[in-house]
Amino acid sequence: MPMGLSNYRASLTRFQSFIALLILCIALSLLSNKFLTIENGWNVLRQISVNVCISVGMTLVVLTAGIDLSVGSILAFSGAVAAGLLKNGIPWPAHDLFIGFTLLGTIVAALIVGAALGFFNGWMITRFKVPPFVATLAMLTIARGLTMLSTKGYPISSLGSKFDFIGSGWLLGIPVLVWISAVTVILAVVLVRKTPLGRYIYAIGGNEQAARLSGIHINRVKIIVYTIGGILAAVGGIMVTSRLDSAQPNAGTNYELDSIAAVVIGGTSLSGGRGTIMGTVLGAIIIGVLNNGLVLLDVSPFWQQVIKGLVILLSVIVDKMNSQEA
Amino acid sequence: MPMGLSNYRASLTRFQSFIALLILCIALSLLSNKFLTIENGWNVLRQISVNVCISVGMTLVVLTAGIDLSVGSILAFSGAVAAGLLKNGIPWPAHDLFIGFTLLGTIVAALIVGAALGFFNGWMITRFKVPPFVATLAMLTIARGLTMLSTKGYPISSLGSKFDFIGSGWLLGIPVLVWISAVTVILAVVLVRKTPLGRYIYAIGGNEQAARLSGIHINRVKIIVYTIGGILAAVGGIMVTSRLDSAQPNAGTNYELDSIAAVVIGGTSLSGGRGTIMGTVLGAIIIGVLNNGLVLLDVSPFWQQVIKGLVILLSVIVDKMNSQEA
Amino acid sequence: MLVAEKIGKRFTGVIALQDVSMQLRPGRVTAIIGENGAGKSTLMKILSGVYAEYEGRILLNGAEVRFANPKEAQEKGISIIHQELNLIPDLSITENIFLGRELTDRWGLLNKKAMRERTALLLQRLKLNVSADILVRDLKVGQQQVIEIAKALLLESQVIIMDEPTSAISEAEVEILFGIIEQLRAEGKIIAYISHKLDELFRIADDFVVLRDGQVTETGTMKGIDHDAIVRKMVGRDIARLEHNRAPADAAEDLLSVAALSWHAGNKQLLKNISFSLRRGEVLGIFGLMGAGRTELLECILGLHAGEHTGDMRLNGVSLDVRSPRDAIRAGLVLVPEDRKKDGLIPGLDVKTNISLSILRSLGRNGLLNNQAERSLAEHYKDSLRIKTPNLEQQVRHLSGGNQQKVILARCLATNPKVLMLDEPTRGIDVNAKNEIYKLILELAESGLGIIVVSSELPEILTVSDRILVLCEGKISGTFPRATAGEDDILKAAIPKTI
Amino acid sequence: GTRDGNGQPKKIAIVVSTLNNPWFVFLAQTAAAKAKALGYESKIFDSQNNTALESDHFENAIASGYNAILFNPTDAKGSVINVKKAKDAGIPVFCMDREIDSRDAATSQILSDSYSGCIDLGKLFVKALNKKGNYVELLGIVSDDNTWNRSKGFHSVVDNYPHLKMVAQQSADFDRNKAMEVMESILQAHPDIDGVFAGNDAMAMGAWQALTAAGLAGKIKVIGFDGAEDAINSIKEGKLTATAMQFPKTIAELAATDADEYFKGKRDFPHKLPIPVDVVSATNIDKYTAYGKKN
Ligand SMILES: Nc1ncnc2c1ncn2[C@@H]1O[C@H](COP(=O)(O)OP(=O)(O)OP(=O)(O)O)[C@@H](O)[C@H]1O
Ligand SMILES: Nc1ncnc2c1ncn2[C@@H]1O[C@H](COP(=O)(O)OP(=O)(O)OP(=O)(O)O)[C@@H](O)[C@H]1O
Ligand SMILES: [Mg+2]
Ligand SMILES: [Mg+2]
Repeated sequence: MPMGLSNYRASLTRFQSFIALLILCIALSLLSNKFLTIENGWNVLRQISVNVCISVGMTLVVLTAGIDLSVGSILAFSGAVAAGLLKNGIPWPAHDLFIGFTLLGTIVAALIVGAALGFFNGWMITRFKVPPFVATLAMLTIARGLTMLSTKGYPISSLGSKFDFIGSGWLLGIPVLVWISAVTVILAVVLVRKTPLGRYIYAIGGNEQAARLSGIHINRVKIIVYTIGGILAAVGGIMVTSRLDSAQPNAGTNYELDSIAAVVIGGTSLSGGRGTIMGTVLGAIIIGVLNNGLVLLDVSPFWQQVIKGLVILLSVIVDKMNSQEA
Repeated sequence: MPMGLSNYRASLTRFQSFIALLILCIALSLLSNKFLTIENGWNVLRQISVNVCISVGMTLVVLTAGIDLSVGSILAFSGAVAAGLLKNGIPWPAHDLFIGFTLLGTIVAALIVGAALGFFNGWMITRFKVPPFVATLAMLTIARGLTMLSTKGYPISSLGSKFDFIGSGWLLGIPVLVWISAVTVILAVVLVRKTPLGRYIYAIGGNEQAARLSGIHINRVKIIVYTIGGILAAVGGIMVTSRLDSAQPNAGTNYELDSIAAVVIGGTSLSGGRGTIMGTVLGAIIIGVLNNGLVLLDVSPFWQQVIKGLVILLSVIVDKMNSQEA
Repeated sequence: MLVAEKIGKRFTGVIALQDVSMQLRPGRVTAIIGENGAGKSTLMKILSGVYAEYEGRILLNGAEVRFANPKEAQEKGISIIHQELNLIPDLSITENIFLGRELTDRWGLLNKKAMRERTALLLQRLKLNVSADILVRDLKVGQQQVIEIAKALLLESQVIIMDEPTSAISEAEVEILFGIIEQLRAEGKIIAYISHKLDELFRIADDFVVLRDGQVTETGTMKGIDHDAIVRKMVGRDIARLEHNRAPADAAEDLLSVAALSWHAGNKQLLKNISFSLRRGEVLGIFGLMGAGRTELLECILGLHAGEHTGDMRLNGVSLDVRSPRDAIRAGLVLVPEDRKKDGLIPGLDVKTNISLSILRSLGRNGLLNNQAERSLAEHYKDSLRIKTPNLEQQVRHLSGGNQQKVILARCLATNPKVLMLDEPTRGIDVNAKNEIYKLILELAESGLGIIVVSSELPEILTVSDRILVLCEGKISGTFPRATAGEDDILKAAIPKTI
Repeated sequence: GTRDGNGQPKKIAIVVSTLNNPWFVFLAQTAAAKAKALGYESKIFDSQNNTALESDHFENAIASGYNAILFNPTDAKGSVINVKKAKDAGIPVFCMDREIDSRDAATSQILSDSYSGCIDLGKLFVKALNKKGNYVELLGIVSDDNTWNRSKGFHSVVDNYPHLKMVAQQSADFDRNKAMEVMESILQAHPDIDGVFAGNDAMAMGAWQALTAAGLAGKIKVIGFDGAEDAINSIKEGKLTATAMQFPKTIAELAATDADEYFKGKRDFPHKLPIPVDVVSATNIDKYTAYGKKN
């Protein structure tokens, strides 16, 4: 009996935001007959795919009671690195040669860059006890600066049709972007629910002292988590760059807020230890549907902001009411 | 003896960031002979005055373990309200009349607007249990939308020389902007250290449940704190508007990050219950000196971002080392 | 054999341990005895790798060991049940018990089934009748304490340190734990046992080590030692056992009366039709087993669940409309909560503020704080309750458990209450301080307060109460005046009939 | 001359509204290069579209002894006070690209006339659509002057044709990614459009990509503004229909030259010098390269 109760509550918590999303979708499909079409569905899914990837990483970070403000900048920098390598390779001035990069090589390089910056975040946070907010705020600035330096402030465009496939291609009837975010989500769910590391992430966020006393290597787990965050930001960077066929130096600006919003709307607590990946995905969908719906309804850009804010408030309030009743 | 020791430690904690600031200042004055001039000193103080006001409010919010992302938008909206009233009053269509506003009336109206939006934040957070991050993120969007709606996207300029005085005037040899922020800081220090409300703020951040059982009216304190945050954002709005002699619809964008950075660099813990107003002021000064110094030195804007990030990291690390030794 | 040699440990402003040498022998239970703040927990934390920096050395089976972290100690076979609960609230029982030592399959994925089964077994052994999947957050403190014990048992270590394992559990669980300790002793394990419930020591300890102010004052075997001797060793002087023969309070008017209080939470009936009254100057003891609903009763009276329960409450005959603890405190009702870490303390604030918090407003003038008044208030309670702290600016989280409890009591008394409710008031408090608290309770009652004491310790209830109320499954199952109260009758009333 | 009292080269501050957009990066860097070529030291300040930060930059530049400011304002009205401050401190300010709302504060203003440029674009748009059809407008950052200047210039022409109907007007913040997303959504509601007018080239490119993905590329006329590299290439490949070429190189170099002449004693600069904006389309694309004319 108590077990049944607990499972029931857990599943309710996970699908809390679902009710808010449902109401939102019903309202939108009543207001616009363009909303509930398959094509528009793909649109929304494609549009949220980048945010989903970043927010999955953010969820892990937030579960450890941390935060990562640098995702947008890391996204921009790794996108720029990918585009730069793909287009120009690495010049080798001594011999007037240059090292060309294959598509795969480019992608791996971008991921390594993301991982390195994420690792640096984690290292600052654990080795020097810099609060996550400050460490990643510093990285937000640093990585943006690096992006500007490496691109000199200009976009890098026309990256070739092979690279294009990531952003615009379809595979088995599903956009590649959606595949990428789906795989990311599945891997993250497995990580969180099926591995010791996942447990440690919750434990650290729930009670760091207790986790330490249980013999968990806190610093190692945190570094891994921030590194994953960096890698997923780089994945986002590759996605955005490929989708636009261009690395924009200002890509990803303010993505940290969207991403944290998805995490929090999805029911993850900013003080750590509580939350789910699927909740975050729902949070990202809510934000995506809202953006899409407001444009479909042709709401004026001024009003859009007001309405968006109110709907986010409402969706969270609806959640809370549901969970109180349960 | 032990009491002396503890006081010594407390004062060290308070002035931790001081050492980082000192090092920064020494370095800058060695690098540029323009840095340590009286004029430049006033420049820095004037430039940080808005951030100081906002960050004081943010400190109170963060001490209760909350966060306020809406400060920048509230700043913009109250600035727009002040400018609009000063310039146009309230039209009274029925009789083709309009209600003119005095300077004082305008300021009061702007402060009331800030207070109302801040109150709304607090109300959402306490009454509907919306997490502070979400509630104020929603307000960030809403208040920005309201600003756009009320200004239609255009700045409101030429507000008259009396209003100008706030942003450009001097009083007893000190810029008015600096007076305002100094008075704000003093009031906040008194609030935090000398009133029951101040203690309640720390208690709530330290352990909300214990504070509740001790008979503290949690919700009321939180609402007051967010309202103060809104009022101080409005003060910032009046300052910015007067300084530019123009209410910009996009004023205050990203100010929340600068402000939280000042709070956290100043040693306040984002999980609440620990921190000081003076720490925040030092944090704001560090950021201000850094911005000023990088401009004085001939650092290119792209490198500036990288260096700024690194210096922020270093300043926090210096702090940590000091506090560990103590 | 585990040997400590000249162990020293200092914290800023405090010397916690100095030249401590002692040995723990296999197959024997060693009681570590000392007043609150004597350094018992600190010593145990050093032995189990929590503090990596200390003076002196530790020898395990003759070889020196030095642990950098708890994991290393665990790997050498030393496990510890900490005095404070160290559980992750949002993980399940299984997840907590296996935290840091998960069973995995060959893919590195969690083997949930195996872990759940072993947890179920452990729970069965500890006779804790809950699902292994339930979140720790949803357990009561006592149940959580049992989980801590399970965690330590899982490891099958050669050294098991128990720092006040029984402070939050009731008789029945204590019996189970003692059964297990007997078993471990028979297996030749080294066991260190800390408790302020001295009776327990006589039952299970073989040896003892006495700590006073961070130093070992005496070691020996328990044989031939009696209660008074132990107390003398701990405190350094004799302490008279509290005997009182207070006349039951005069049958004047009721101070607090509760009528037909019922509370459903979800589909669960937590309190059923509770009616009782408390007279001025009376100490009402409430006894019951874990989960009987005593804490909930006190919380309802304090207004923590306003609007969720039905029933009528009157103070001095006037109907009470308490919507929050704040209202309750204003009306003159205060509660010393059972879980001081979670509900009582503001750990990061200093002793002074923790004491004055509830009455800050009345201490001040013109809306400003009066530091002098605040300090003398704190000073007053520091002296009268003998709170051991280097100074009033010390953060309460650095105080020993017993002293933390006194700080909360001080905060409650400072409000000048009419009705004082104490939920497990002497949990984790040493015998000396316990006596003081009992005395204090009686004095306060003498001065006209109405006092409700909830306790799982029958001797405690019998010592202080004028009248005893027994709660069982949310209902009042018996009322006994002090004169006629017999231990057997009370226990009988407390045990549910429905199993 | 080019040297100050101490024989050091004179210093020129280049304050630009944002470096988050390649057009302004180009403007700033060209100005810096020209100043250097003329023998001055120069430094770029990024106002990040924040007038208050711009104000800080002016104060800092004045305090650290810059001799002139080449200025790309964040806002016509909000920036006035900054320029006045510099003037009061005896430092000449030369406005680039955007004007400030004051007759005499700036020493010279070399302006790119977005409004007229968009009138020309509007005319081309009307012609391209044959005076009838549905179109979408993508606005830039809605709090930016330029957004509205461009929008108004465009509408001053297009609104005269009753059969040209604007079915959606949305903001995409001058951002390529956002433009793509917004366009994707708009296409759901209005699959039957004939043209898109975007407030800058980045948004035009984003819109183009959304149209491509929806299989509508080529059927729909897309117009941008700026003359950025991607847009020029795109027009060359027959994708984008047109853009408006501003001449950041000309503007920046003229401003730097003005400063140089000021130091040499010249004082009578024209109050406003509008640099015309050229409409670039397939017919004249050969004459243009990114941010300027081919030479
Ligand atoms: N982290 C710390 N920082 C500062 N002082 C500490 C810290 N931990 C313990 N102390 C101090 O060290 C002394 C010993 O504390 P310890 O917790 O070992 O006592 P104890 O014997 O376990 O008491 P109790 O019976 O109340 O649990 C006390 O004076 C306590 O205040
Ligand atoms: N919020 C809740 N929701 C559901 N059940 C609850 C809740 N709170 C408590 N319970 C259950 O109600 C019962 C009464 O618990 P309560 O804490 O009052 O017991 P108690 O007599 O105070 O025991 P203890 O000795 O542990 O303090 C327990 O079975 C407990 O698990
Ligand atoms: Mg202890
Ligand atoms: Mg209880």
